[in-house]
Amino acid sequence: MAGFLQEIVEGLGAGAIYASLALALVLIYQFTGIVNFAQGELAMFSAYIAWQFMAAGLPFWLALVLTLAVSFVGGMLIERVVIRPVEGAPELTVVIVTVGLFIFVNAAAGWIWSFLIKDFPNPFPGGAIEAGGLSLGYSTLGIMAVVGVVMGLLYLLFQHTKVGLGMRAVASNPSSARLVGIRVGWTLALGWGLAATVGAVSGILVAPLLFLEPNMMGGVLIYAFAAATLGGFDSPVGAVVGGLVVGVAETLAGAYVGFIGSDLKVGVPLVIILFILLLRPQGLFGRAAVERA
Amino acid sequence: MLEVHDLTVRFGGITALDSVGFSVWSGEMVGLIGPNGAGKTTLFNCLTRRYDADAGEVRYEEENLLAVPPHAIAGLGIARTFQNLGLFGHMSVRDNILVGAHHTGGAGFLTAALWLPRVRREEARLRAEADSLLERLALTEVADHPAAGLPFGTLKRVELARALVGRPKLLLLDEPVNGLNSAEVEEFSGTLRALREEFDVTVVVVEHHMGFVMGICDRVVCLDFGRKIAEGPPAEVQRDPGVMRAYLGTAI
Amino acid sequence: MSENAFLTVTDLRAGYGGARVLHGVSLAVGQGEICAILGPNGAGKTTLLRALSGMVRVRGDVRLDGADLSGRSPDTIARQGVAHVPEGRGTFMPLTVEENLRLGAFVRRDRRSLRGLRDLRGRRGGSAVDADLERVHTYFPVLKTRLKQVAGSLSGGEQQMLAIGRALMLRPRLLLLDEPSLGLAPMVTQELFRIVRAVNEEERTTVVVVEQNAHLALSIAQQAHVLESGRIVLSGSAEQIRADEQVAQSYLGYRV
Amino acid sequence: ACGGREAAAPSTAASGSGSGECQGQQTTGITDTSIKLGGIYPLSGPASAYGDIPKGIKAYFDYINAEKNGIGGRKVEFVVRDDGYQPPKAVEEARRLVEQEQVFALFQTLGTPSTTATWDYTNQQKVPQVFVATGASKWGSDTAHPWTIGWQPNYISEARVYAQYLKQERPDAKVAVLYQNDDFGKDLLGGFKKAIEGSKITVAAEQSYEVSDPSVDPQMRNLAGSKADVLLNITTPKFGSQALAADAKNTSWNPLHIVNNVAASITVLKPVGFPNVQGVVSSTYYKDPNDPKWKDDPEMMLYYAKMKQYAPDADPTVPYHTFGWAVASSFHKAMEAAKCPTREGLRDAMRALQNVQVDMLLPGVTLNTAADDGFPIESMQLMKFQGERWELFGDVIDTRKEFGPLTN
Amino acid sequence: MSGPAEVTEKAARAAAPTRGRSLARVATARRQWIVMAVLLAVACYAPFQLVPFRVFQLTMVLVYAVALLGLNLLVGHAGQISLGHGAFFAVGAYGSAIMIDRWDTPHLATLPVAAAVAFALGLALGLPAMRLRGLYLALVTLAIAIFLVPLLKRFEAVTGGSMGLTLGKPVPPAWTGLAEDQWLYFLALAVTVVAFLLAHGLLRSRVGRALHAVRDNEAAAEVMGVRLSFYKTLAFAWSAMFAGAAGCVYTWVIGFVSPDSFALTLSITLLASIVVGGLGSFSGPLLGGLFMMFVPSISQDVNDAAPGVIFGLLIIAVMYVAPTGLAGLAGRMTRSITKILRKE
Ligand SMILES: Nc1ncnc2c1ncn2[C@@H]1O[C@H](COP(=O)(O)OP(=O)(O)OP(=O)(O)O)[C@@H](O)[C@H]1O
Ligand SMILES: Nc1ncnc2c1ncn2[C@@H]1O[C@H](COP(=O)(O)OP(=O)(O)OP(=O)(O)O)[C@@H](O)[C@H]1O
Ligand SMILES: [Mg+2]
Ligand SMILES: [Mg+2]
Repeated sequence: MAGFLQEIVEGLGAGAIYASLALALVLIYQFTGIVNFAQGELAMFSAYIAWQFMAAGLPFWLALVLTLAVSFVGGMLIERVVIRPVEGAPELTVVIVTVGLFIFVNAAAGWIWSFLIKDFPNPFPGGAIEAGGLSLGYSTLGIMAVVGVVMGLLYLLFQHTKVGLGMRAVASNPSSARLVGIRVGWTLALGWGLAATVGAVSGILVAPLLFLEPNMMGGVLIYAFAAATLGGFDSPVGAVVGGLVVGVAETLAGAYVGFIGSDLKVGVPLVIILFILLLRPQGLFGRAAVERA
Repeated sequence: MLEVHDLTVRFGGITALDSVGFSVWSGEMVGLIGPNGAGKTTLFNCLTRRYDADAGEVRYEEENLLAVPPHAIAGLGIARTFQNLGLFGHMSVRDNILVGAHHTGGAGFLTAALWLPRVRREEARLRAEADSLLERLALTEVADHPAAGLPFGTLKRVELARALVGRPKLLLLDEPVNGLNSAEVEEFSGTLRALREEFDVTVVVVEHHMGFVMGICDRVVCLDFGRKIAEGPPAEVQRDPGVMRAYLGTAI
Repeated sequence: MSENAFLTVTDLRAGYGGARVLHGVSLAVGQGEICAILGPNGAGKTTLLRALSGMVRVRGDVRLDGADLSGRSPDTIARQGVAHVPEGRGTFMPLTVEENLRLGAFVRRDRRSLRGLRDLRGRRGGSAVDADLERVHTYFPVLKTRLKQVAGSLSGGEQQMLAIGRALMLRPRLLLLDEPSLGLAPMVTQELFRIVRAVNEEERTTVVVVEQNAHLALSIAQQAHVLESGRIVLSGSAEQIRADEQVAQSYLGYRV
Repeated sequence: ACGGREAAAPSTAASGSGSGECQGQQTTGITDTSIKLGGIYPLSGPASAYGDIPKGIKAYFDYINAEKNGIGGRKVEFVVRDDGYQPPKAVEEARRLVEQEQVFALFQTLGTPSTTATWDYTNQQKVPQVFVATGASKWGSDTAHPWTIGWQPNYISEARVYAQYLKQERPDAKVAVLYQNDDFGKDLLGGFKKAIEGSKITVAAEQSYEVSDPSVDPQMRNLAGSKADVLLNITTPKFGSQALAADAKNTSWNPLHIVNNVAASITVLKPVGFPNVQGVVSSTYYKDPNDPKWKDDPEMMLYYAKMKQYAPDADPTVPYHTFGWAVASSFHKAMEAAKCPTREGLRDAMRALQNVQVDMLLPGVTLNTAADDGFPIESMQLMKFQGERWELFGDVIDTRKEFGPLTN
Repeated sequence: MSGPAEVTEKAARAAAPTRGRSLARVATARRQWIVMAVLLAVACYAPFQLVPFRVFQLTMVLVYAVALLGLNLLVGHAGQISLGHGAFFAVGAYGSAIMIDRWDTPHLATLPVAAAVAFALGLALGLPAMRLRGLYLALVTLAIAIFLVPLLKRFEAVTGGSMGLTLGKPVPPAWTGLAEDQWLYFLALAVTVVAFLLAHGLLRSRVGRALHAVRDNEAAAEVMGVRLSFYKTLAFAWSAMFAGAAGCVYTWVIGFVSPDSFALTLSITLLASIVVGGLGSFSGPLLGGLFMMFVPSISQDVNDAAPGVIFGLLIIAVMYVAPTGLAGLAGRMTRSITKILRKE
């Protein structure tokens, strides 16, 4: 039993990682209505920036703050320079631009920092809380706390601020949003900036665990995508719950479903997601689109 | 031809239709009026199986309409237009209309891919029908134009053509003269009358344009808050105090 | 036409892509005036309003109270106090009715209008925006009962009311109405024009209204223009236009 | 550049430089003063880390071109193409190099899938495919592809080295295995299982991972559950680090950790933290540029000097560069040994290497091939991580001598 | 899927001349056929003029074009997103490879089977597609592409596991007098032409219109009698079938299949290529195939240190210049050229 609970704890830990990136995905979806394939790579790039700051001798927390700031500005710049020219083009065109961005950022990071892995300091202490045969690492706890805080902030942003209202308006109907006076361009840039910042948090959380290298976020992105889909692409709470469900399902499958084997375990969360989606096509926390002819 | 009994539809706390019942005889033209949000469009949506009824019954030519899957409605001879347009924006006007004849065609994936003579013949037939309707509704000029970007009034005609090309028996029109000026409304009434004769179609029309409704309908049903509050010949309904209070207001 | 017009449009040309729709439209509307635009289907009425609110690229000159609006983006123009009820309503489908209405006041300076801050502090009412929300509720009582409903599920007419309510939330200096009565029940249509009249009188809001119900439009307008194929073919005071033979035939035919 | 069809026809020694017994052999891509080689590596995509190898090779060739007048008077031109680790791309690039660039030989294709996808073609075209950068055993054991040959010790041999070591040190070890679910992981795991047959050593648990997995932590947890006393870590660099870190983090499970050569590079261990990887065992066959033992080794000094000179952007301490240097100098030796400066000559020289010394390889490790032996390097030496570097221990193990030739 | 810009542009284009439109239409149709015939003639002549390496490259372009044709059917015409089309491609490739490997099936005979297997898989996976939309559907297709790789590795006895299968190539019949590369090229060309003809027939008929209707407005389409589930599922299946056929030809050309050849990158590249080529357009798949084949090598010619940097930038650049794809750009260019020519 303790073993089982321990697996769940571990699964939650992994899930929190996926959730951290899923939050960034959900954020940008809320702002712009597109899925950003480059989100993971931007997070990785932010982690490199943090690494570079630390390599230059800055202490971790200062490097963190600077990285978040740089990521925010960088995200806005990307929107202005890369996304703006295709604004108003068909949705898939924008999505493919983010695919191009993915390839570009990945290669650029390899070019600048090489593909060799780098270690990244863990902001959380190494130990673990032991209780009732369960062990809960401080690192896991720390990640969960950060993810929880980010989720809460995003929830407040979406639901309880004017900016949040404006950005949901932009995502749902850009031309009407303009008519009521929303600066759509700035709102989108802001969205990219914020998403890049949340992504940077994710990258900095992930890097100490998976080691920093240009392909670090590739696998995470897929699980984050799964998490966001499961939770519903329009809900930060959903992203987190989705991430945790995916993490736990994956871990339990790997641990207990022996006949499947570790090679096919990836199928288990996918099947679960498919099943849930068939019951709730808009995801667990998503709002069903109301369509009236 | 169409019998609606005790039809009820609820959305959460809102009762959009509340035990509505009425009948439509073959060949008739029935006007459906009522304040905004009375449930007129919802009724249409029920008839075309876009919404599920919570209670009640709908019989269409002795068939239980509520048991028919949505895509089979067209095959039964029921066609409709949409209140705020339901066109296929990227498709040309002609193709939009051809989709209206979808249920009369028989080409499947394989036969179409092989472009069999059968398919070719069918295609030619459909195109001829569509072209004659385009002509009738003065749409030939814009036949190859994508639907998106055309003026609202034109699009309303495209919708009408699309509904008619499948040679329906029952035509449901949701605010067809919306956005037309009075001359255009008059012209539209004339066209509709003629088409009705020619296609031998029964019509139920939702419209807030009283001049149009009173001028063209044989009978009028008035809904309010999902309930039927009046039914009868246009002139009678127009004088009905309930209808006046809920819908028409004082001076018209 | 007033000498010191509030809104002046000179030789306005506009279109979509390569297709020109407006071929040099000029008009002037005085402050606090109501101006009706009539015209057949496809004449370019909608395009004219879109040009005024910056939704389509224009050539020519548009001035609002002296300020040049031509070539400005819609949000800049909205900030100048121009509210537009667009053709097709422009509802924010996934948002609630209340959110839709509050978005109308997005550019107003009452920072209290931040829906969130108010909710966070547990305060209700009090701000000017809240007062305006109340006002819209009295205009369109249906909306009040639907505040938390997703706007996309409203009936056609209800969405139309919502679009008008949203525009009023701005307390605009210039109100552009594109077929506001579209899909509204007769009673509401009459009420609507009473409201427009009232807003116009109380706040000296200038109004440009495109409307097929020419009777009603002309009954509240001071001046009117008839647009055909992208050109103004007839202008005058509301009475003059009403008296015109041609207009009577095309636009006033149905006297119900 | 679309020349006529005849441009693709191989030139032969009749019109080229060869004579005598070399008459009639292929001389495409080689003249008296030049030799053109082509290599295919993943410069983009998930395996891009290996893209460092050609930098070492290029540095070597630049050096001998500039200072040693090339290989036997022939300046080497080395064309590198990217296949993104995708087999169809590798086929395309191989054909580009052979048909359009008209290279003399393919010098290295990286990865088993890419090499497998191309070797039918190269053998059909009779183009040498030399020293491919993969340790699959088929390059040496397959008789239908005489034009292709490997270089590094094959994975099965490496597995034998570990099995041998365990038989001595932990004769009744229970082994947990983490392996990459591809040819590399399976070859090594299979070889290991075969090598421990008949001994008391057992495989207590095995877990695989896909290269697309974000992390091997779950696998490591499952392995920890087996309480095995040896962990065989068959991974590529990133996952190697993750596994080492996971092992270090788990204080209640302390198996003997054997990490395979692919992931034994110092660049893998360093991020994990040297205190965390003390006592880890691996094996190698070429000199580690980080090992102070070689500080005064002439070859290593030359390497550092020439890397600085000819590849100033590349970090010489990265073992991939050293690998590239070693394989390039191996090619140098093989080419010099060729009787004919022709493709056939190279092919034959490849399978007649006898005790060829390559200075970047460990002392005692030599290149040895024969008509029935297609494995140039079959010797490895065990090493243990101590302090900040690998310490070699024991003798060089010649797996061919110890275990006999590989049979498929 | 629709952007306002696109609509406006199309509208503007079509709005200009109205009179004599049907005449113009006939003329355009005839011109299209002439263009096609010329293209085909060039395509038949090319392999005798090019070095085998180029012929091989063109063969791969055709292979990709067939796969993209399928994807275009699904994404461009039916409006459903697939992030996992590489899986269908892989199924066709493996289907063919296994038949050749195990039963020595003649190469050509594997084509219908491979296509049928992919069709069946598409049909099975099209079922959830009935209920899911947009992103949610995209995830499911993505999952398929991810899951396929370990699955192929698992059934080693049949698939050859991670080592894959190596196969012989089809031998050109003696009477043709063709070299192997040329023969392969003509096989691919034949498959491409047939695939394009099939797709063309499909799209100009009632079926194509139904797909477009589903893409533009599901609710209205259903009222017109279009059975959404049927059309979505079959669009999936047909799209998979084309991808499967392409995969089969791929096996003939490359002679080697392995799980790594069909990783997720393939699926993403396919999607990117069809968007770059031009969604919903006739020439989009071909242009996409050219892009997929040639742009990565161009990228490394420009910067061999980090080809990905250039490749990523090129994708972005193409989308700037041609937001509706290369096909749209090509169309715009021909139109402006004819306009200029007419003026003179
Ligand atoms: N999907 C839905 N979810 C929630 N409420 C709905 C939904 N569809 C309709 N309603 C509500 O049901 C009521 C009836 O709507 P309906 O569209 O039938 O009105 P209507 O009579 O057509 O009005 P109008 O004349 O304005 O078009 C409205 O109040 C609307 O808000
Ligand atoms: N988005 C668009 N893209 C391209 N052309 C358009 C677009 N919108 C309108 N048009 C064209 O502009 C012309 C004028 O249209 P507009 O909508 O301004 O007319 P209108 O007078 O408002 O007509 P209605 O009474 O039908 O609303 C029409 O010919 C139409 O085809
Ligand atoms: Mg309605
Ligand atoms: Mg209009």
